[in-house]
Amino acid sequence: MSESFEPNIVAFLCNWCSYAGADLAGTSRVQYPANINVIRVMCSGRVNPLFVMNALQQGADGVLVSGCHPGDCHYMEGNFYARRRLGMLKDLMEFVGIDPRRFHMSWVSASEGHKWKEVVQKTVDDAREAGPFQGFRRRQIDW
Amino acid sequence: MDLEKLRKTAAEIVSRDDVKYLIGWRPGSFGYRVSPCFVQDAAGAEELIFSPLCASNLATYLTLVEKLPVPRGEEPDRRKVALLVKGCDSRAVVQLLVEKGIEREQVILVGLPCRGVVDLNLLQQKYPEGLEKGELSWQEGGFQLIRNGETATIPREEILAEKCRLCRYPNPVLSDVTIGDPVEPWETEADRGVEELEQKSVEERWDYWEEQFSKCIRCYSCRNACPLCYCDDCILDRLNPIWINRAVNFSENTAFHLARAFHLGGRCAECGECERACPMNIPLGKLNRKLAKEVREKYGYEAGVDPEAKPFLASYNPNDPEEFIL
Amino acid sequence: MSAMLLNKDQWSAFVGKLAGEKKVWAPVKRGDIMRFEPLEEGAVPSLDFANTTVPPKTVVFPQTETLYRYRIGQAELAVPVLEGEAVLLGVRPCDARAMSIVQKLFRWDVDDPYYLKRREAATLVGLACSAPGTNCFCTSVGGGPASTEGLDLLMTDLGESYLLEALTDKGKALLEAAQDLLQEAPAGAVQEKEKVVGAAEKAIARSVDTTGIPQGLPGLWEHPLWQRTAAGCLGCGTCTFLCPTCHCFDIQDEVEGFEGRRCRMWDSCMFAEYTLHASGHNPRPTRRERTRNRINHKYNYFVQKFDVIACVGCGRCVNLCPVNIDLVEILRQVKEAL
Amino acid sequence: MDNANPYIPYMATIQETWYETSGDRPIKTFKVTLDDEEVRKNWSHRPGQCAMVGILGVGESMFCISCSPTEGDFLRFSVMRAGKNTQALHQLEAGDKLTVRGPLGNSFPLEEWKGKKILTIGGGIGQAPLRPIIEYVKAKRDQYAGLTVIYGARTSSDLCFKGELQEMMKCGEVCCHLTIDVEEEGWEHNVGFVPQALLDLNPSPENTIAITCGPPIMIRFVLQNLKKLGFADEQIYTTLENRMKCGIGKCGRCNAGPLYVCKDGPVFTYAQLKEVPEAFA
Repeated sequence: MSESFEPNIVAFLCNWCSYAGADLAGTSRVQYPANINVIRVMCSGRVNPLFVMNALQQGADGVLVSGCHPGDCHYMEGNFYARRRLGMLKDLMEFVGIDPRRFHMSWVSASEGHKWKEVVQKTVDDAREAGPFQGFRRRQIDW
Repeated sequence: MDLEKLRKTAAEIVSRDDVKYLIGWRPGSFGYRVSPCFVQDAAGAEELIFSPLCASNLATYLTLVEKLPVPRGEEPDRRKVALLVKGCDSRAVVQLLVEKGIEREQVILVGLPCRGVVDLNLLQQKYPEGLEKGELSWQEGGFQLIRNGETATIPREEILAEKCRLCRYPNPVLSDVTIGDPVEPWETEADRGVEELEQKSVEERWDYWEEQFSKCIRCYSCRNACPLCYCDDCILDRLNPIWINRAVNFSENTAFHLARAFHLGGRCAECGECERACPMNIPLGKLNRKLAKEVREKYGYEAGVDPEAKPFLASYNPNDPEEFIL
Repeated sequence: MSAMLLNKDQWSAFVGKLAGEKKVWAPVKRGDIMRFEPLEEGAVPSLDFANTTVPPKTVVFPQTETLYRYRIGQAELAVPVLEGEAVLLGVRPCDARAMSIVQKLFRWDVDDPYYLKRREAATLVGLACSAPGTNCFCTSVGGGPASTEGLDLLMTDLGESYLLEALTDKGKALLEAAQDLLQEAPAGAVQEKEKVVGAAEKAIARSVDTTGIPQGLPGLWEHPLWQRTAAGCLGCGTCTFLCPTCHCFDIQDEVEGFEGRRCRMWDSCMFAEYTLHASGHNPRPTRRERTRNRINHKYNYFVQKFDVIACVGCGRCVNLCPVNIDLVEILRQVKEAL
Repeated sequence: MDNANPYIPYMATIQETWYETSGDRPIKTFKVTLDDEEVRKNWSHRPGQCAMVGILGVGESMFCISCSPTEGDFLRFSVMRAGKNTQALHQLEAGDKLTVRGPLGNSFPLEEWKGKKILTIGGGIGQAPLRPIIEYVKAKRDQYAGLTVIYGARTSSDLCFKGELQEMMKCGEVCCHLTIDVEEEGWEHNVGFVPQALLDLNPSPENTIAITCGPPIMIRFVLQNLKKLGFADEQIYTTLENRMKCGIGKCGRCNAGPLYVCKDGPVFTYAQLKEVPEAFA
């Protein structure tokens, strides 16, 4: 992969923790890569696996889902469901040959601006290593 | 297999006033084919068979029936449906009960301990299918084929369906009546299909599935044949929003197959109907079995075994594994 | 120049010659299934098959076809340029006949430019059947193992060589282009072909007497046979998607960012969504109505409109139905009920 | 319609929109002109014909053209919000672009009907295809022996073209009977179902053509009552709608028995339909 490749990352952040954490990172002037396109959802449990697949189909090179730490969910248990669901999606995607570096999940609380930076850095680095994800793009194929 | 007893039991069941019909198998129109049959009366029960050719899972028909609005002034038909079930079929029924897709009082299950059904493709390769009907039965160590008055013995491992090699529940896990003696579960082999793929690199796996998914014509027979694909409002039929475009190309096909497999994650009864129904011979079972395996190994959950269980994705354990989380 | 012999060791040279001039589509095996694909360079197709799993209709009526592209917010529509001429190698006579049947509909009143352009650009090289499949019943619906309808050139396997008979100008042009590989067919060759075809015709085991079915079907509208047949039906689209004469399609808009296209893709009358009104009303609410419509469309409606049964007896729907819904058996029951 | 490629639509601009009815399934009317001057000049449609109206990026649906060519060189469509396309259509306002493909299908044989009395019987959104007849006959009043309109809906707020119809009643040029299903405060016209209103009116079948359109159940009873009144099969016309995609008889889905609604119809006589069991399904 050429050095200049900048991956396109779609991040689904829960409203109560991770979005606030990313916000904190911003207000504390923590520098993190600008490859992230944030979509705010009310809870990580809201993330339908189809969201992830659609992001990849429409041109994302990597997807990140981030929510509250287990036990801290604003809705008590949403992230527990998300953990099962997306863990399974990760297994499935890996099995059909989608690079596991393209999909990450993290717990970032509202106070973890610095953790947010690390998570983003890792997601972007991984996606950069994995390279542009051409195979699955809608428009690349028979459009 | 005691066909006499099966037919007699079936005749008794359908004669009851509170039973609508019994769903079973009867010989098909040619070759090795077997048709589903809807027995309405005692006489119809004479057609029923149970043989290694009865691969189809009849639990599909429990949820396939269209629910039309009941005309004003009429009572909905609340009569029971009776069903012949093998081990894997009964798991599908249990999973339907877990999800409250059907009610226990709605169904009568006639359990049939099963020694494994055959893969039609393998059988056809060995003994090409003609118009004349072939009868297959279990015998010690394999199957016996009777066709045109000739008898042939086929070793079990040559034509046994893949799902049956891996079967851990040859006896129905739930039934009201059981016909025949329970079968001794056999030593299951390792799931070579899944393991071989797991050992490959990510790129190799992608290439493999690219070839498979490119074949797909999106006839949705895998969805329709699946006893657990019964959503009234399937994402594939929805026009707003369209999650997966109707266009048939590798991208949409992959999205479709991922969604299909995912929607069966933690639910699949491993009856192999998707794979059997696929006219393009896409190995869909591998996707389902991979997920079932992960769910079993990581979460200690197995679908369609315990009618009192909670659905896998609608429950959680605070200690679920989370190594993959950053 | 109408009947020529091609020795089998010249087969690869013959294919190479065709491929040099036009895009050649031929049956390709993918795992257990067979379908028509553009021939890769240097590849030599094998003609050893009963019939392809996917009919060659895919070449002239692709499963997904872009009607035009556009950009959201702009008024220009870009119509894709259709590919040039193509040769379809090894088309079975039933599939070729299906194309000429479907063409009647695509020509009806308003021409369908996409289908007709592709169809006109295609040269169909047929392959007469010498070993029909188990569920073939083409002779019952007006076809035969060497039916020439829709074909430009018919090949017959005579053991050592192929007999090539040009049927149209397009077929003649192909023969002329490959002239140096061919020899004039000796007088006995045609008789030999008749023998092969005659044997094939005898080998067709399934049959159905269609007389009276088109006229009789309306009278069986409420007959219990439809309920009986549909009870076991899964409602999947296998029978229709893989039918060489099924031609129904859906038109949908697909958008990516600001780029969009309106495209058409195969649809199946076996799907509930096919006739569903936006109001929620469905004129064909259950599989019973949908099964009845499938049979009626092929054996009654199409006959009323175009005077030909829209079924060529290829047997695909019978072979591939996962629950053994057997068209021949349905027709037998229809006949019985008349 | 573009003869070389019937799938290519014309671009059109919405001139004016207004709501006919409110409620959870409101009906909105669009007045549309075609963008290309050449096309606009050559466009000619007849009452009863349909057009595929679409939005690029959303999709196309079939609607009847609810204006008569005698009204001017614009098109009108009255659209009930029901599915994906109509939802998107309802969000459009004057100045927005549409695609229009048509005119499609056959039409009411208004030339043949000259000298006859015309009776239209409509229900709900079913009045939309009848409106062009009314307008056409109104414009050529001297060529027809009479015009009677029966129109009903569930409530008074579900009646389309109410203003126009009341106007017509007021000046007395058309014999117009409005009816709603249930009694309502301030409603001064009939109450009851359309088929009953037809019986009450008791029109003579002599030299009359009856045209009906509405929900399938209403059509079924109207047909019964028309027969009771002595109308012959050939005197009764109706216009059908089914899900459509191509509009030119190719895509296969709109068939009612052997008839393609888009190509053989949408206008049929009862004589044609009574042998088709699927027609009013």
